[in-house]
Amino acid sequence: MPERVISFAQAIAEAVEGIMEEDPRLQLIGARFTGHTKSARVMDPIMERYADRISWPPISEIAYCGIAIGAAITGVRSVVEMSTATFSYEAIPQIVNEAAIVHANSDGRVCAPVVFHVLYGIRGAGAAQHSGSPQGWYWSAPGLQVAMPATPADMKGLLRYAALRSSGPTVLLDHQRLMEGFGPVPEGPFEIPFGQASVEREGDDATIVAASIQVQRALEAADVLYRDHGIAVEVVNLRTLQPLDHATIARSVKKTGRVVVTDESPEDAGVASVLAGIVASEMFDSLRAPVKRVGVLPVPVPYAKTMEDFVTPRVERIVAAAREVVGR
Amino acid sequence: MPERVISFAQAIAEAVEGIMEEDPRLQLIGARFTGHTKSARVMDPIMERYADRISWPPISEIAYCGIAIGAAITGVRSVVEMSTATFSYEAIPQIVNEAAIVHANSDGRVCAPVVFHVLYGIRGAGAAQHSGSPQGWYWSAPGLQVAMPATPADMKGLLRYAALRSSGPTVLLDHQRLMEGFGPVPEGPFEIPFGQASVEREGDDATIVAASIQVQRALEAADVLYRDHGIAVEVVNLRTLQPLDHATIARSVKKTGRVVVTDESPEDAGVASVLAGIVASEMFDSLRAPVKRVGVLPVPVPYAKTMEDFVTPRVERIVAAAREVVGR
Amino acid sequence: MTSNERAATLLRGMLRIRRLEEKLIHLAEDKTLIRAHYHLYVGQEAAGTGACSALRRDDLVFTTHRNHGHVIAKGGDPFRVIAEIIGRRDGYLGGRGGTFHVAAPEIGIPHTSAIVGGSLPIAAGTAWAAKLGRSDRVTVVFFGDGVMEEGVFYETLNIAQLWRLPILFYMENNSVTPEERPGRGSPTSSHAAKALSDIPRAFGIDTTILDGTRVDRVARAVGGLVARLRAGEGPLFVESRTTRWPGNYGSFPRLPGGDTEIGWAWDQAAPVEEVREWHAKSDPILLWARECERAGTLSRDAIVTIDREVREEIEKAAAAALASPPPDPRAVLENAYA
Amino acid sequence: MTSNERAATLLRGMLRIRRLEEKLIHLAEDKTLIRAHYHLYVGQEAAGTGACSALRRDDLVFTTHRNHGHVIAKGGDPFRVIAEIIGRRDGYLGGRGGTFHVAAPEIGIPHTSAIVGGSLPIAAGTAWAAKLGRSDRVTVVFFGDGVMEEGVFYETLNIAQLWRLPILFYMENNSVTPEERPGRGSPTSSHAAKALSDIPRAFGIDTTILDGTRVDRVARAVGGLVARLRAGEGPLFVESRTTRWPGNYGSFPRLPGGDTEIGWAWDQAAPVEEVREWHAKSDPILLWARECERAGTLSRDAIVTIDREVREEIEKAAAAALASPPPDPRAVLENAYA
Ligand SMILES: Cc1ncc(C[n+]2csc(CCOP(=O)(O)OP(=O)(O)O)c2C)c(N)n1
Ligand SMILES: Cc1ncc(C[n+]2csc(CCOP(=O)(O)OP(=O)(O)O)c2C)c(N)n1
Ligand SMILES: [Mg+2]
Ligand SMILES: [Mg+2]
Repeated sequence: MPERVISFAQAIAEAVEGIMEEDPRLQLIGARFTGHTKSARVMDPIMERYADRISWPPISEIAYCGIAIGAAITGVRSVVEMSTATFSYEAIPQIVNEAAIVHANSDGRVCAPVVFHVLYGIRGAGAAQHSGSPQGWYWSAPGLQVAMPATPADMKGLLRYAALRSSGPTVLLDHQRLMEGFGPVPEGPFEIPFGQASVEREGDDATIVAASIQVQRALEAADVLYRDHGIAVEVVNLRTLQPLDHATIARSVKKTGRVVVTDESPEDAGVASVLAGIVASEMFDSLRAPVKRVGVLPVPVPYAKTMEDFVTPRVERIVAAAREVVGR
Repeated sequence: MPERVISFAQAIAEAVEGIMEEDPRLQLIGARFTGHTKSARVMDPIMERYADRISWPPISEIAYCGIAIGAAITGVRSVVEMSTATFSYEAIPQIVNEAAIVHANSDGRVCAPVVFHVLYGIRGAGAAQHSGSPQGWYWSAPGLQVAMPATPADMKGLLRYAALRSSGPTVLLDHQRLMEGFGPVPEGPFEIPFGQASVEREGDDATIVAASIQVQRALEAADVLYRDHGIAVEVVNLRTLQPLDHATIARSVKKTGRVVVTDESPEDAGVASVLAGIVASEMFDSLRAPVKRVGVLPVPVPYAKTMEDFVTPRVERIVAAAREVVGR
Repeated sequence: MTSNERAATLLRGMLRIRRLEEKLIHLAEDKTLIRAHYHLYVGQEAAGTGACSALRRDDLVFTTHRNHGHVIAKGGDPFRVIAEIIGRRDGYLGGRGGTFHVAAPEIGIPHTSAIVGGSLPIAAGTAWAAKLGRSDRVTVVFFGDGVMEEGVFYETLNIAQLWRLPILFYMENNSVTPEERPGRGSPTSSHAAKALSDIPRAFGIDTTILDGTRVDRVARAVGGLVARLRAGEGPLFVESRTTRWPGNYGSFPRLPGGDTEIGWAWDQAAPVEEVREWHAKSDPILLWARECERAGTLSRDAIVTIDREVREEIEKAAAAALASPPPDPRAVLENAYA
Repeated sequence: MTSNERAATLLRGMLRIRRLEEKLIHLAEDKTLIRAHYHLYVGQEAAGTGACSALRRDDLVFTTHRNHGHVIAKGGDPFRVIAEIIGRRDGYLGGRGGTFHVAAPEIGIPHTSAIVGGSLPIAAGTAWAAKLGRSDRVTVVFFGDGVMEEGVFYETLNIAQLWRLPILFYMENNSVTPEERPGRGSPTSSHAAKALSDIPRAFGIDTTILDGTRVDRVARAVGGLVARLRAGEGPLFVESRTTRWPGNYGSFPRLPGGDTEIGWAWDQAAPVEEVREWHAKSDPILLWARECERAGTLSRDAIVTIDREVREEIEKAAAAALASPPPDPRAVLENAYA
């Protein structure tokens, strides 16, 4: 049977539809999951069908995130669609000081299963305030789970797991530039439990560790590396930063001994550096070359296309990094 | 001439007094720099002397941080004393979305030299909401400088540099448990420009990279390591995370080949991991053992002393990590 | 309940808070028991006790850094409250939360934030869930006047009113002089409104001003408000005014006049000067004891007996809490992620 | 200035914004020039133009994501504004900021935030600095009604009033029907207040409601308010009401009726139906043109001439902006840290 192929945006719609159907108490706060993209309209039918379970709050991020937390505490789950990731900064006191600690602080007695959905990263002309990448912050807020789907199937499976099965709060970061990408997605309901990375492409020469859009860029880079330089890289798609699948990374690093870590967050102190640190401390004995990081050049993201492209962790920069670790 | 020795808290008072004297337009927003410590009263004389240049704002972190930014833009510098670091989360939209980008976004035409002062970390019975360590977040917000003094002299010199000389915004993180520590501090005014680490102790066997309270713990660990295990560690005091003094770290790592990185932020995705990542990618060829990280165990910080001690990056954990990298 | 029973219940409820917190000040002399600053509810007991007396067990309550009194008022076990505050295994949160976070999920206090304003939207969320589930559970969120300086307050008020949530915003304005307690309110150094109650009213929220030192009036008023909430008339707002107890300035509470003596209800000159006027005009417990005696609902003897019983209860609770072991540190690793 | 000159200046100021923004819609057909969504000031020109006409060059202005009009009104150069919006080196910010962030430090617009509410406290900060420096510079912060949903709005209002800052909060309520523009205000789906102006009043801030489509009235009113600010009577608040232009719904502006024709001022039936009523009742430019003609301060010919001149000016500015090179990417590394 041929695999069914749909777009990332369609996978979001399917995932949202599925969870709304399965849990009749589940609420949406906001619902424009696909942002200012060509795929913006994909949510329209769902917004119509489930209008009575979608709330459109005022521009009050800290309040509506807290409301979702309170509802979750008393058994009503919600998915909060916050639009641009930088808007979630307004709600950090609720996300980090409250949602993250509810479970631990109650000695395990209370749960706050909320999904905070944001669109992060360099979307194109978003400039400094609409291109933020806070995944590293949320990862380092103990108690929060952090999911970053790379494929349409990831999206469907991770959102479903977060919204219906997980007992904890999750920040799910999507990238606008993934929306029109296609991939195989099973028709029926399925979940991808957190902490399970997938190897998207096998290779012996080097490992590229990535999540979200950087997986797609890594796969493109892998093609170029193989075609032009005879380098076979393995691409590890993390799917979730927290929990992190250390074992899958370690297995690959053991095989290749050479690692590129890449993430669309600031290169100096963002997720790529953290991952490099984990590799250096837990997988050092497998390493045969410096770990190379490819991230956003650590400057406020600029508007003009020339500048924006320059700071983006593009395919060419991944190719160059992989060539460096492999040494050819 | 014998060196003059004063406490960290006294150094804060001296630093604040010095900057208020030198720049007659400088404002303080809040002034309880020494927190809920034994040294709380050390600020009293300054609060009296400069009462007309100290504003006590309502509990409105996002607003008063923004006010300081606006004032800085039009030439009035201020130091904002925010008390506990977790309270600064309320102001992240202003600190990260505004202060950090003012300069870059204006193509270098406008400056916002503000100092945001916070008390971070595990102070003792602060529990989940009064023990936060956001240094990694601020570091990964491009445009912000991040200072973390370890000694009374650091404090005096770094605050003076940030408040009077720097053209950019700085988050200065102090640790309550440093307040009653003593150290030599020159009497007159002096500055410590950002990006200059200091080697607090020399040694050949391993390098400990740290800032703030972890420098003091590293020095204690160094004593134990030398006395009990014959291990001579070198302690690098970073002073600022942004800018980071890569050269001083690299020099030390080149000499020792073995590295422990430690910071009182979450161990999995905090500053220790970032530093480990930098070492692994920039100084790999010097490395002769896995980089060891010692951070806060990645859980919401608990209240009871037994639990709190357990999650703290204590001296014993640094000793154990150093012994591991050295292998004896 | 007869009016005598009611009088006794309210008195006992308030005394339980007072005696527990006085005990805490004594315990805090040992710095290993209470290691940092903490906040007491002394002087505000009538507010929490009166308001919670109008609630069902399954109603939800949210509180603040100043939470001990609310947890006791909602039915919390003094033993487990003290154990939490001194960081022991039998604390409501197993010693994880401590004084800043005392909560008691089993009696409707699921999560306590010590961040100024932190509880407000969460409380609106439990109210929203109740409304969605067509339940008549109400949520009461207690908070200080300082919360009105934080933006989250306004955002929450706005949504609560737009969505007509069954929530009572119970604001405790705890720095009001005795003379101003009945008045309209006056500007403070940290809020620009001429009266704080102008603010919820500008959002169209029905607002009641209460003398928060009068337990009976609080109980009756909140009873009426809760009935309106159950009938779908939320949100509602209360400004409850109390006068700060002299021991409650600065970060570390003191006992300037020693433990409260119940007899001061009739011997108003007895306390040391620093607290004399406060106990005479602003101590909700002594005010209530005096009122009950005058009204004949409780005799002096009955009052003294209740006080003795409560003191014994708290002594026992404290002893049991002190005997509770410190928590096993490794447990923190289990509950970090749900 | 004579009243004729004044009439011409206000008309020219508004037209400069309209023609520039119409041009942007045309430019945006080329997706490499404007690569994402952007916000236009069409329909609100009278507010920015009128208010800024009352300001000195050294007064400070803050704006929002919807900033083009304010920058032009404060005296911004159309060439540099367009260059910024299409990301070119000659833009006010060298192409770094783009449409979300257009600012012009040299004329008193130092930093533009596209975060809802982002500019408010910063504006209070420049007002604070002016007060500290005993300067009579004032700050005007323009913002949308949506900002009143964000907590930062309330915190800023409170401090501005407590500290008596020389700031004008100029709130542009841009979704009001023509009939409601002169009224008291009505509840919206996103704010609970019966009238938005009840809110600043609850903080004790003197508040004026203006029809933001009437440039002359705006200019006079703001002139008076600015004089009061210079005299130390701040803060002050304005609610300025306009009616949304049909091209301004959704994320990508359209030109449903083509470029505005100045002759529609007298030929109200001419526009296509979708925009006909809007141009007749709510277009501040056509309203002013009509008013000036009626009052005899500007003839039809004079009006047409001004329009032609402005169109030529904008065409030239756009051509120059298109000729400006893209910025050198490496420059971003220089200015990240001050
Ligand atoms: C966001 C935040 N800022 C500051 C603090 C520090 N803080 C704790 S209690 C308090 C005063 C609160 O006043 P109020 O709400 O009136 O409560 P009260 O203590 O009077 O009961 C402050 C500023 C905090 N906990 N959270
Ligand atoms: C903190 C934040 N949340 C959400 C947004 C997205 N956003 C941009 S404009 C806007 C509406 C603003 O409405 P209003 O203030 O009335 O301004 P208008 O667009 O009507 O001029 C929103 C929600 C944002 N920029 N910042
Ligand atoms: Mg108070
Ligand atoms: Mg609007």
